[in-house]
Amino acid sequence: MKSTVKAALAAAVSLCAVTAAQAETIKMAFIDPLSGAMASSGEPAYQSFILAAEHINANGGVNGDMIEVVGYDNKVSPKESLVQLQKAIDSGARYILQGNGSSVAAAIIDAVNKHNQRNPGEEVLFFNYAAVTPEFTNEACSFWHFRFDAHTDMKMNGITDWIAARDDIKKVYLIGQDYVHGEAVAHAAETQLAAKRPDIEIVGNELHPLAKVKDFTPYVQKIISSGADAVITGNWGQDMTLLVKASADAGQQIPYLTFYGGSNGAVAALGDGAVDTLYQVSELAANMEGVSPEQNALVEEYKARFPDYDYYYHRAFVALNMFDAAAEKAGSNDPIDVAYALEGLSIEDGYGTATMRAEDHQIQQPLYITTVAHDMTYPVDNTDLGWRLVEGGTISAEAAMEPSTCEMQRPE
Amino acid sequence: MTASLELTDLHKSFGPAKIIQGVNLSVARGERHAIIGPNGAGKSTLFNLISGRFMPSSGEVRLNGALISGKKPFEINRMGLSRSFQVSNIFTNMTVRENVRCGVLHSMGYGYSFWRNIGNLREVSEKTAHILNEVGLLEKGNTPAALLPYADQRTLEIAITIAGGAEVILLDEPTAGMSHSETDRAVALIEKASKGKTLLIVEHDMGVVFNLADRISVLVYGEIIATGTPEQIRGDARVREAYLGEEAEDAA
Amino acid sequence: METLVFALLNGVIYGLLLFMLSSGLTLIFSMMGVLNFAHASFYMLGAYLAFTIMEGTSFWIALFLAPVLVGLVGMVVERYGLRRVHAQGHVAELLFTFGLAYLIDEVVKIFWGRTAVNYRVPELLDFPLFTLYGAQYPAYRIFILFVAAFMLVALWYLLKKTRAGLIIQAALTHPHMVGSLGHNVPLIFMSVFGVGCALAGLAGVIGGNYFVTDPAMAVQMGPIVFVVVVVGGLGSLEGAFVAAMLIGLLQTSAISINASLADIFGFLGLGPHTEVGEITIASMAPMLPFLLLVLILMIRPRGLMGEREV
Amino acid sequence: MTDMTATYAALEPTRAEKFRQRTVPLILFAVVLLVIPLFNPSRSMVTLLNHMGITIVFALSYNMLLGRAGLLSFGHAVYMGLGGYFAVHVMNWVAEGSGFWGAVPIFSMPAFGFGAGALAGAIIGWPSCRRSGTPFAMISLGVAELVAAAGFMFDSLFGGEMGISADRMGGPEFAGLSLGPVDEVYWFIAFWTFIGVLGTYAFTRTPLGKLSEATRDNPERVEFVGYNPQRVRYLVFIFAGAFAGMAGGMSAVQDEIFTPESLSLIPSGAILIATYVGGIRYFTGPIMGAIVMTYMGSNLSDYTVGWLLYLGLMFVGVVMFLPNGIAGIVYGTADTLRAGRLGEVWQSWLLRLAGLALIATSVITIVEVAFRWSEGYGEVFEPFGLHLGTDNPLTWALGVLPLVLGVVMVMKAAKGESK
Repeated sequence: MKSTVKAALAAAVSLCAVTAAQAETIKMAFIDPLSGAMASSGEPAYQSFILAAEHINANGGVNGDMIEVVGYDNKVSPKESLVQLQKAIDSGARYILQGNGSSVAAAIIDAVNKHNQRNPGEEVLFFNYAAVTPEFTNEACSFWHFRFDAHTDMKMNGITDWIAARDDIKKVYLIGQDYVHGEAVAHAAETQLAAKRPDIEIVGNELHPLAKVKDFTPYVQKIISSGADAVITGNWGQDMTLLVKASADAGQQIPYLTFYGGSNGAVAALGDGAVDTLYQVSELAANMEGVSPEQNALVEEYKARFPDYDYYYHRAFVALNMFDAAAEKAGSNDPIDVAYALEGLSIEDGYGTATMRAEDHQIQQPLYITTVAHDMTYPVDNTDLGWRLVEGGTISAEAAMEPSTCEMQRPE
Repeated sequence: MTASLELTDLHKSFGPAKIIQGVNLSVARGERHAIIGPNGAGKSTLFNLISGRFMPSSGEVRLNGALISGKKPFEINRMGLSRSFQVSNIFTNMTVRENVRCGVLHSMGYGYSFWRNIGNLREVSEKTAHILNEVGLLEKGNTPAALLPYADQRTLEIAITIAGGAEVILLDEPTAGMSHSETDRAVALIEKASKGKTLLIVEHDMGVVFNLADRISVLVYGEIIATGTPEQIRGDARVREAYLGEEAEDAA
Repeated sequence: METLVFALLNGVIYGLLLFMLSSGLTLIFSMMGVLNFAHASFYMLGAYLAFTIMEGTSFWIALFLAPVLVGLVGMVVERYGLRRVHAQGHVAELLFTFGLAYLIDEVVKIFWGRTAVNYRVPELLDFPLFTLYGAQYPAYRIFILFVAAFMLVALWYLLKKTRAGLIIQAALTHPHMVGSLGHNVPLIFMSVFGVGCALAGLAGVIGGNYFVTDPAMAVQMGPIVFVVVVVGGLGSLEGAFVAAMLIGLLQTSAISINASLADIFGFLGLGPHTEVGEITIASMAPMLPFLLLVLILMIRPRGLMGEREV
Repeated sequence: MTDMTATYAALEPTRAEKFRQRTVPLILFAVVLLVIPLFNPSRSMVTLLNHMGITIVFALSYNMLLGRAGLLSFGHAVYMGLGGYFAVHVMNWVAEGSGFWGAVPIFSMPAFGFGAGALAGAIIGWPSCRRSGTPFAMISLGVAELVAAAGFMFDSLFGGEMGISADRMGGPEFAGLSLGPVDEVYWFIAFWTFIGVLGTYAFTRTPLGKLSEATRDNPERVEFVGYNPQRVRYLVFIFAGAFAGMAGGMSAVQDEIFTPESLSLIPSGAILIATYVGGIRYFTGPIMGAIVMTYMGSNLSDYTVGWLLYLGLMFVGVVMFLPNGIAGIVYGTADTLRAGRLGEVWQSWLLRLAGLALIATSVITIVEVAFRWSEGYGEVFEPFGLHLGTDNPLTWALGVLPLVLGVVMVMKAAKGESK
């Protein structure tokens, strides 16, 4: 297996060298944290985009042109992102890739809208690969923004569908960070559970301050006392890891359904405590059956190239593949043409069909509920633990779908 | 006529240590009054009580009849009492001119003003120049205070004290550490500067004290054991016994 | 009842960890006047070193070796860094440690990566000790209790019963006196800084696997340590202990209170659906220490049991 | 008497001196601001310049506290943030355009920020300024934590995580500037930066400004010349908050968004570093610091992932060896040149420069190799065609030898100079 990857890589590199000479480059600016503490989420995504671009380039590029992904370090600050955005645009980038932090995404959407309005003929598209605030494809939707990740309500659909099918779950506890995202998650969980399983009791709805709690044991105690059968949380970073760790320490054995359980380092930090406790909803399930060998080869190639990280940002590959398909369909690499071609476009993807919905520029794709288990083909965090698809964990694109209130304003 | 400065049954203790034990003192307007006493008698503490640095444990301090004990130092200063310090207490990062100017500002009515250019305040400049001239530091006006020789720093200390034009001036050992000629100059300056004002001075140099003071009080262990003209004090047996005798011998 | 018991149990453990972390800073701050911003970074260093030592040998060796190493690093920092800056005053010293915290963060990321490392509780202690109200109580927490108690006793013995301790104690309350008594002040400063850092390192060894060992752990703990030291009072280890316990209990018990501001101040006309009224005590729990910090500094600047003002 | 006034007058700077020392630098600064657009900077350069302008005003306001009043604050971003938030809200009211707000030009936003910053300073400063020194620093830290937490709690005021955005193109135009393109925003920023520099400089010339320095040096003596040091600090604090708020208003127009993290400890720490690195003893120090740190903060990351480490090393280096910061070097060099002492010192200067270059060589080698090793992609640091892997003995040689040699040279230079 390894040798084939190497051969493919060598071929790709040589092909790049040949074609790059005549072709123009399509500059894509990756604006996300590449230094400091948050780089652990920016860096693997950056590498994913680079690898995805290499694959596309190796296959002849986009309409013969080569993609170049350039990293711009925004230090997760919205203001710094605007400086980097201007630098990117000045250097000729017409496609912006970003995902870490809804605050940054909101700032970029706003800035891109204003830029495109103030500088006609120099339009810029924003491919959002991870900022999940529903507004971006609802009331705040923009023609220039495309989201390649399911938003909060869609992911919650995945979680609540799975819970709805589990008759043994009668009581659910909601816990989240005390800010927009945490509130949105709690609200979505409440309304969806009420609709899908009115008999389920929400035994707790707790918001704790963002990134300030060091010991989650008291919260876990409250969860235990409530008799909950499952916990839903939108927590990320330390707030997620510490919460699940405190639960494991208390010997609690109920599912913690998370959005960000798969983020870098979480499994390493939790160890065996994560097994059958930490659940996540995402667009990939690396260890499920029936995945194409090409996709598995990609997962292996990623690990070989970037040993510190795991194949997690599948949507980076989806985003660039869709871009490639749209540009080929439009026969142009111009952002406006690409944007129109992206609307309604479908591609066959490693884990199912992905469609870019025209009305709100929100990707529609199957979601998977996975949990941590031993002896997986593709373990993560350099441990022996990996993500296993749980029973009933496949959520079809239709089931995950959410209506949109977007009133898209299209140019001309 | 009310006394310029009047202390009534003043007490101060730090925990169990009673430093000032019932001091009564009245200083008339225009009087030059010296306080002498052995080390640790509480002279500096007394100054700190009068100037508001410390709060008295009990008793009263009155300035021109108005109660000032319990007030903050800056309030007392605004009521017309200014003091100097035993250890030079100047603004070391500023020039001599700026030091004196800080002392002048408030009395000229420029409280916390932030809408005026300090360089354009003519009266302030004139007053500053006047004070600098009076103390003989005019030539050194642009020298950073930290670079002044010791005696000049002491002079500057006095200059800042008198700059605000206070009617009652407290000087805490103004000539400490000075040479003979420097002391003579300082005494001359003090005489000139305290003309028409009330002066309360703590001093170790008996020559200075007997030269300068109209009246003298002797403070021993927190109590005033005698008050009188220099002649009376010189002749007072208790004073001789408690304090002056040894000092006089030392001086001789 | 059960919330109360758990709040107490966890509050005490958290408080003890806080005390282990802050006792070193209290020593350093009281004696040298240096409010060491990098103190939590030494805590982090302790955890990471313990992780590496544990990989090669065992947890028990790490428990002793890691704090010693952290202490040595601290001594080097004092000798070649702080001492040089000392002449420029406390602000410069504070800024030096502020920059040092940046540097330690970056260096840790170079050596151990940007994400959490797999620093585990040793097998020997990895079992539930008892079950209380349906929740297991891990044995490791009791171990933390023992280590903290041991440290407390050792520190007490060192300070009250040894000659070195007497000098340090004198220096805690009257830092200017030590030099005039003819002691080698630079050496004392270096040792105290080293010991203070070692104590933080020990807290790191213990806390790193209780919480998570990752590059954010220093930033997370940093400000709260100041709160403990300032609230406890200058020169007072007892004060630091009381403050650490107070904050530990305050935070853990406030979390269990679901009441919102509207419930409490409803009689003033605060509606339950207003933005202020919706805030619950639980969600404010982590803010309470900072509120305490500001209040203490304003009302009682020498802290709970301090000998003199900050 | 006339003799005395004459002598005193001689002490004061003459008209020509005042003009040369105070007016000329301001004119030069204005000229620089006017001339920059002639070089046709790219839009990203203009964006960077605009941020520099904002940071200059912010840093100057911070130095009113740290340098002039001796107050170390860990929460100065609170005032810039609150000023900026207020300006963003005003911009949205302007966009709605009804009544009074319809007539307000966006150009005037920094004035609104100034007011809001002053108000915030007046409210928060009341309890904080009763203490100085370390207690003040700790109070500012606690207040910053509390305000930052509140920023995430009150969505209607702070817009939650995503903050509040606005459009700078609303409202009546001022001076023919639509403020749409970034080069038009440049004129807006240039104008207000000049006002900020002028304002903070003028403040140092007022009685209150002088008193704040006096209070820094000797708060006790200030009390005995009739001033309440708490009051002095409080008033300075309000002004510092006001100018920080003004910078916030500038930022609101430039970036058209404010988010709660602009209230947090991170920007507060950044402005502390920028000001200190620039040099807190000089009025122009914070300006230099703001320019250098803004540039490095935005562009150093283009060249190396280790930029934070370099920044940290630089800061620690400045604290340890250059307490007067960049301005200290600039003025020190200028003084030496003016005094015609170049002949005496050029050898030790040269030695020191060479030593520093050697130290830099080693530090860069170590940092770059370490970061590449740490990432584990198998990338190798290859400066000037050298292949510096971890297994290459040349790497170790470059990491150690120049460092040792450089330190020796710098120490020798220092010895030579002190002689």
